Amino acid sequence: MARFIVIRLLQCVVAFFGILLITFFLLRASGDPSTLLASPNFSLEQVQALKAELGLDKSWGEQLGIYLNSIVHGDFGESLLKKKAVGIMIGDALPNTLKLMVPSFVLAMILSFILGVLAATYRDSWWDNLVKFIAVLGQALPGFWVAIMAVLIFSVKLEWLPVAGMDTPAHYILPMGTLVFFTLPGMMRLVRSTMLDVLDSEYIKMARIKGLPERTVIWKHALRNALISPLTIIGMLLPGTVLGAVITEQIFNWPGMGRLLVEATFARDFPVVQAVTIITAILVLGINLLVDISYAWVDPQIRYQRT
Amino acid sequence: MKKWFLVPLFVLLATVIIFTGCQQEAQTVTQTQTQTQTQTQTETTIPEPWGTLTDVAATFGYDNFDPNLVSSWSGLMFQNLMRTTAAGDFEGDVLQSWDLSADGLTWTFHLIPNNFFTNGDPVDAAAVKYSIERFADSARSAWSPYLREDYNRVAVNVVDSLTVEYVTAHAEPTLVASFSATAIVNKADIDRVGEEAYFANPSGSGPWKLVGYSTGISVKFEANTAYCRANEVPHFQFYQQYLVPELATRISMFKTGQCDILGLDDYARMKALQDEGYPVEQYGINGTDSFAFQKSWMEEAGPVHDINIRKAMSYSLNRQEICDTWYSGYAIPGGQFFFPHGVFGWTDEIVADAYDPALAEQLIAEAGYPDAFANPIITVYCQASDQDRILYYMSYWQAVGLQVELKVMETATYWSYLGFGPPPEDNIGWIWFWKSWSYACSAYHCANMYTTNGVHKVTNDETANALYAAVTTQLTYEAAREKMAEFQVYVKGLYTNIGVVEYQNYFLYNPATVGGFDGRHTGYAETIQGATHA
Amino acid sequence: MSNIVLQVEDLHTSFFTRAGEVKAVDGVSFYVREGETFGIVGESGCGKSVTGLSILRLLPEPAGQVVGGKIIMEGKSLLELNPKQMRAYRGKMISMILQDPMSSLNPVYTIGDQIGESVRLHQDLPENMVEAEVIDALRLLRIPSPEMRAREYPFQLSGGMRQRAVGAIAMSCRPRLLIADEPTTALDATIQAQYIALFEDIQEKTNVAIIFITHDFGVVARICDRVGVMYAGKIVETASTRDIFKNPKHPYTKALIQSVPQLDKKDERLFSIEGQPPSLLRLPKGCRFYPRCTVSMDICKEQEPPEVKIGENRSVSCWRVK
Amino acid sequence: MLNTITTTAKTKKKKQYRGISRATRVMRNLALWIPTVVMAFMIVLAIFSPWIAPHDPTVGKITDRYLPPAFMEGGKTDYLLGTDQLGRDILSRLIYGARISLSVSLLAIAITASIGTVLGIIAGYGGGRTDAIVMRVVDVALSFPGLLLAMLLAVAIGPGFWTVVFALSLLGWAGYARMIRGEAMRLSQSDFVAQARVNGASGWRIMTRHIFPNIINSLIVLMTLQVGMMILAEAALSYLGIGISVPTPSWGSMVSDGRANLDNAWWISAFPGAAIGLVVLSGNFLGDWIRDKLDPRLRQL
Amino acid sequence: MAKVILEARDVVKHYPVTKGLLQRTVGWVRAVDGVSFSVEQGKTLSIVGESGAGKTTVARQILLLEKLTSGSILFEGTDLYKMSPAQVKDDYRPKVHYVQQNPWSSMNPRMRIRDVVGEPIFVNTKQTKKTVYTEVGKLLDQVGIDTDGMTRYPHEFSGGQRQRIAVARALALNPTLLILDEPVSALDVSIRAQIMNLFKDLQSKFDLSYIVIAHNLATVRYMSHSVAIMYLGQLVEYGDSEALFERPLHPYTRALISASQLTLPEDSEGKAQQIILTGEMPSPLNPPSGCRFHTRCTEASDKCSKDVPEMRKVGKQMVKCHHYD
Repeated sequence: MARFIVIRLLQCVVAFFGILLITFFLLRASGDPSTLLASPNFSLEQVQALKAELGLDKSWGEQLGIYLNSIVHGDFGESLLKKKAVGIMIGDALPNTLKLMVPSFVLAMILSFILGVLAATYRDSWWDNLVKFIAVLGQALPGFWVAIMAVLIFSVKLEWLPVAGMDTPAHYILPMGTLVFFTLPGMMRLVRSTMLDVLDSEYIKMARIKGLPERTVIWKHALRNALISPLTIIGMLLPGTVLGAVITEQIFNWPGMGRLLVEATFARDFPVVQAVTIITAILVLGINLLVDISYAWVDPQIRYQRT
Repeated sequence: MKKWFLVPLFVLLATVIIFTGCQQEAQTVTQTQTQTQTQTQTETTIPEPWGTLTDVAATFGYDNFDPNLVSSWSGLMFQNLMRTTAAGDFEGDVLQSWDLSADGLTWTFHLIPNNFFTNGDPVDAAAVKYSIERFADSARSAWSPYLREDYNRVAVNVVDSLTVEYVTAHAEPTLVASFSATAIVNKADIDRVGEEAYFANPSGSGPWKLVGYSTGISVKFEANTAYCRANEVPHFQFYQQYLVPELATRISMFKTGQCDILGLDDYARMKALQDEGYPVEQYGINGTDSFAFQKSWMEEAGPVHDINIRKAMSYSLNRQEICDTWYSGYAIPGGQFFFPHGVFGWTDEIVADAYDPALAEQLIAEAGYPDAFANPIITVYCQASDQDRILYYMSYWQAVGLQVELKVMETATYWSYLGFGPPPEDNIGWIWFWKSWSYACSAYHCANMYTTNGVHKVTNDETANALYAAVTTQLTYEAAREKMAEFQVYVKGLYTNIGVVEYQNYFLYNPATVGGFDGRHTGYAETIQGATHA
Repeated sequence: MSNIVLQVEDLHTSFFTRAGEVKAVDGVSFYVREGETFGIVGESGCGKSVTGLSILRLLPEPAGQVVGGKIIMEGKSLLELNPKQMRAYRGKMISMILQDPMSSLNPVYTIGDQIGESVRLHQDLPENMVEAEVIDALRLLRIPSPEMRAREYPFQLSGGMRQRAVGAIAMSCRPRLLIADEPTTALDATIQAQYIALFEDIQEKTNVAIIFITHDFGVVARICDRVGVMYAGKIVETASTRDIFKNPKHPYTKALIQSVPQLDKKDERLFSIEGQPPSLLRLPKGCRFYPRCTVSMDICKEQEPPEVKIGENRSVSCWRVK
Repeated sequence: MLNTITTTAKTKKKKQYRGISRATRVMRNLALWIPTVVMAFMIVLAIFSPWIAPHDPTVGKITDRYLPPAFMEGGKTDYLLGTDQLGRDILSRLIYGARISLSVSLLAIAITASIGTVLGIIAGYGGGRTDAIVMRVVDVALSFPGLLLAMLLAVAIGPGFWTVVFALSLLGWAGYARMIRGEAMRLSQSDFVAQARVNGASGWRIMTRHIFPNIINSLIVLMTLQVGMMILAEAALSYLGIGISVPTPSWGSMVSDGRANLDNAWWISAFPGAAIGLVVLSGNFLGDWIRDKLDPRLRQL
Repeated sequence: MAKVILEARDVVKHYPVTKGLLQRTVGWVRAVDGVSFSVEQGKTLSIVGESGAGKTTVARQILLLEKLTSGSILFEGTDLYKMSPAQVKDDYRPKVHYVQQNPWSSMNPRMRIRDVVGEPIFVNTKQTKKTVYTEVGKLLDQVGIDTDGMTRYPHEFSGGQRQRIAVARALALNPTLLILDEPVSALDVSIRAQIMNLFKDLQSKFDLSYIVIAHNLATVRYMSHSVAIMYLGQLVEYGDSEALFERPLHPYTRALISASQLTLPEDSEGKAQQIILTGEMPSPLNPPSGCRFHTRCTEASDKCSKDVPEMRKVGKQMVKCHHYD
């Protein structure tokens, strides 16, 4: 187990630096932020001065060195655009994103497991068809469109929920619903099909032979085994959820990392984009690691073999 | 290892996160201001401000509270040296009056007495001198070229606590425009806490003071009841603006009453909402919608090197139809760049070109288009947000036989191509659209546009240079204004910059909370300032 | 003669597939007594496993359905029980061992968990007693160091031990009837021998009735008291094991026994049955074995042979047997 | 007595079951034919759009802007599905949009699938170090927030058709590689590959003749299911302003364009939205059907 | 004496067992541990053992699908593992073929039968498709498959037919040696006899040599000329088939034979009681000291647990047991 975790950690570190480098160079290839910051009336000299001030006149290699050095010291630099410490900006935005994403993700997982399992259990029933329909619908509609429709229906038309903001629990309903809508269908489908495979297995037959009630067969014997392959997918879903978060934050005016990222990318606010990427990468990699470790919890074979 | 307890634990965790999140205040700036500004307000008859006016914005001007860096909102918190009037003239803001010496070299500013910053410091000559010099510092100001020492300034002198003298090397009456952009910051406070702390929590002398700000989320101002113009103290106690990037969300917020003010770029939507019963309020001076030709004087520019083609592009536009359709009637045909009605140097001689497709076709034929050109395709560049409008304009050009193609650029690239810095590619002959909410004084923008030294590289014309030099060397403001008009008429004739329309600026407001706007309408901030209760 | 534990009469089980109705079990009758082992022998796809699942009513619904016949266990008709009553029978009264020991154990629970679950379900016992019962079940199957094994996961056991663990689950509530579906097929020869000896021992101790489903005549010879030979959904011959081996009546039984290579006989050529078993979707009109039969007559082609009883314990379905 | 009971049970059950089965059969047939027809229809639209579309999709008549569909009050028969903010015909844009949206998604799928398949087979068959290296790269790609990459790309090389295709490809290849590698690994340990090696077949022959043909099923299923995903991803990119740029209409950008007008001119985004939905649904159903037909083991894709 | 086709000398296969972060090798799985045997032209050698005994590893080593840890395998006198790749391709591959246990997995489901059977010809020779297909037709004819089936896919055939096709493929290049890995154990009882007869017929027709890997002694007796019994990576008994079955020497062989006998319990009264071994085969990671079988042997003495027995010739057999010292 320790070996496994160490190897995964090493892989994460490699992946992390890969991501860091790709971002660093792509960003610099994407253009020069000094042109954005400069007023249209600046002279060429002024622009050069600004560049020098921002450290953008150095070669990419030098810039990378400086950057890596400051990262090691925990310093994400200062936003070019907002003249504010990136650490503080991330500190403001990250909790907001987590507040939205964590419960949505957990909710989506729980719902997808419950719905997926029920659909598999009552295969071909109206319930199964309903679940399949929701899954297919969820995969067929553009997410932002659904979000805006939700606003128009629940906020504008019915006036049940606030449109945007994050002040009260009611503000969480629509964005969370949207995020759940992003993740739920795919997950639900997967749980359903894994569950179907598991239900076909011999040990489920054996559990029934024991005379166990269906409830126990499903929720004790089948589900635990059906958890394994959706767990792998959770890791793969995460980067996709980032997209969901960006769109959700944009529409529901949620001041999180997604919005920060979009704004900063278009403004070529290098330090901010890099910091957001780093944080996202750490989150994604970290959660992937957790997922890997949680296999061990679900599947004793892995737990024991890797000891 | 007991396992199932993890699931409820997870749920619990999620719930805790949600609720702690909800309880946390969205504000990050906590204002602990000393309330010392009561002495001037003894004889006031104005009712205490109350209530909150909520506004939404697509982009924020509040990333930084240094008025020299971000000028669009500075009128909320800071007074300027001078300010514009609705007619396009200038009056004092922190000034009671000013004099210009007969030789046109010395400006004497007389400050309003008993004017205080919101922290109680007086608005005195030292603060004004510091603010002017700070504004002139190129490192600190976006607009500093106008006041920079090497341009024209000789000295800024403090005469007494309420008088400041500004001396120039040669006469430049158009400096009033710069003065009107010079925000007065609190030098004493900066000396006390340092620039960084000051601009995180600034004290100005404007009608509002900052009470809360969270980066990229919202900003909140409270009415400054000690504002030096008692009759201009806001009726609302708070003015809060949220950053909402998504238009659909902004409209929804407005319709559900989550915000009281809604500004829109989309005039059709505005018209529709107006028809639904939401009133609109016009503010400020008209904006201009125009397009420019980069380096059109160069041979390689292709078709647009030929003035006939450029003229044809103007004559083929049906400006009235554009006003009626795209702008839903909230615009009038316009003829010049940065020259809407009422600005410095406006003259009635500048008339928008009439819609004359026959003339356009004739001009095109005269230019020998398309056969005379190796590459007859005219390329138009724009940002994604403008693409629909440009596409529409292009349809007029296509209708008279011009071959046009559109290239959409991401905003950052667009600006970087547009004049400063070494462009990634040589942008000769390309067409750029400018949609600008214009400044009260267009002189400097014109200089940048039309003179050889200008950064935008549209015109390279000696006569234009000479005419502009004549403007800046007049002794009086009135004379300069006349020269400016002359210059403008001339540069319009160059067709290197073609105006399409002058659009009017409006916002919608919620009649349930806002009764109207009784203040000055010279700009967005000034209009909002006068919002009355319903 | 001891009591009949289970009687199956004219059982018909079909699978309704897109291609049509597959008559997997087409009129099977047999019985099994207390302490007796009844073997069902046949080649793959002849319906022997389906027979076992039909008794437990665990066919893969909705495709597989018992469409006719009676299954009577000690006077109760199992087909008439409601699902809850049926569940009470499963594990407690009737149990089953499946072929593949690896896949019939749930990989994520320990052996002890899986046995204990059955014990808890059917016997109202305090928790410490449950543990004792679990150990007891493991001992019954002669699993060495049962206390330790109970805490292990299936993948930590060898194939033979796994199959014993499955046996322990099946026997944990001391059922009256055990259906063993090819329990030795996946095991090695010497382990197989161990397992069969173990079964005989268990049967002696618990007097359980066993239905032993297999395709292996060697296993049949060792453990079964009586045998039913199944071919294409039907039992073509039922007899005591001795009679089946020494005096097979049905041509299929004869051919099968002849074609099994035996250690003590070394012929130059093995006897072989030509052709393939028929598809259950398209059964021949007459005798199912007719197309492969070397002694067929005209009537075999036209009419299905009736089941003819010869003596008390023996029946054959063949026109040649009168 | 027992007999009568069982026989009634028998007939009842049979009838019931057959009823379900017929209904299911009809459903299954529909589940094949409707998506096939939809897909075929869309492809025809895409190929023949210049001949089918009644109007120029890029040029509108500004005086006819925001017209509702013909069947609504105020609609003109000239514009069956109404017009957008520039007075362009929604129907024509929809027809041309099929061209862009389908070609973007098909191209992206072709690219992702080829890269993923080649790498997957090499890693899965090669094993050892090759496998380790390829899979580490895949891990990095999978944990990279793809959206960020797409945004950076759009910023770096400017938005446009190829940017979108490229960005979508970058988002997708790793998933393919991972899946194909698993399949290839399973296959390279299969008996018939061992047999081929005994026969003296070269690595190239084994990969192309033995492994690849056995992967095609999974590949086709995955590719079919991805048609929809890609179109949706393109829509998401359009929403963020990094999609296909106008005037070329893509369904995604059309939905995105009309989003602010959902409450007063719903038709601008609703029709392209419906088209996306239809194609995604068809892709899914078709993928499901092909999978059931070819290889039910792939249920988890 | 007939010509020796293949000879294995002291063949060993050890797999490393690694542990820890640095993949330290902490032990070796002794899958095959010093196995020697030879196969003569036109004869059958059967290697019998239970799962884990290492018999399949030996087969895979002969087929070059697995590397040798030590020892050598000589094919017609040449050391296989010293052949150049070109030699292997030209001189070895065409002569040795493989029939696997499971006819469902041993054929590429995406290939037509004619390509399945023709693959060895396509790979190893440069003939036109047409001639290859004619050849395939002849081959199918030999194994009793209708040549109409040539264009069909493997899944359209039953298990027995597929095994026949597999045999046809193995015969494609006129090999001298076939490795049959449990060739009938996946088939139904009534089909097994057909296939076993086929093997016998082909052997006499083409003078083929077989190495049969099996766990079922009954099958082996019918087919083989000599038998090698494997236990835990080693040969415990090896020799002439007749002699071995008549007079099994090693206790393990006796147990195996006993377990495979088709006898009714009541008939066995007169003969020796059935031998039922206790325990299971130990892990090849830590094989027992001394005689590897001593943990399960009913006749084991102290010596068996201490000293490793030597292979000894007893009559026509070789046996590795202290009882014959």
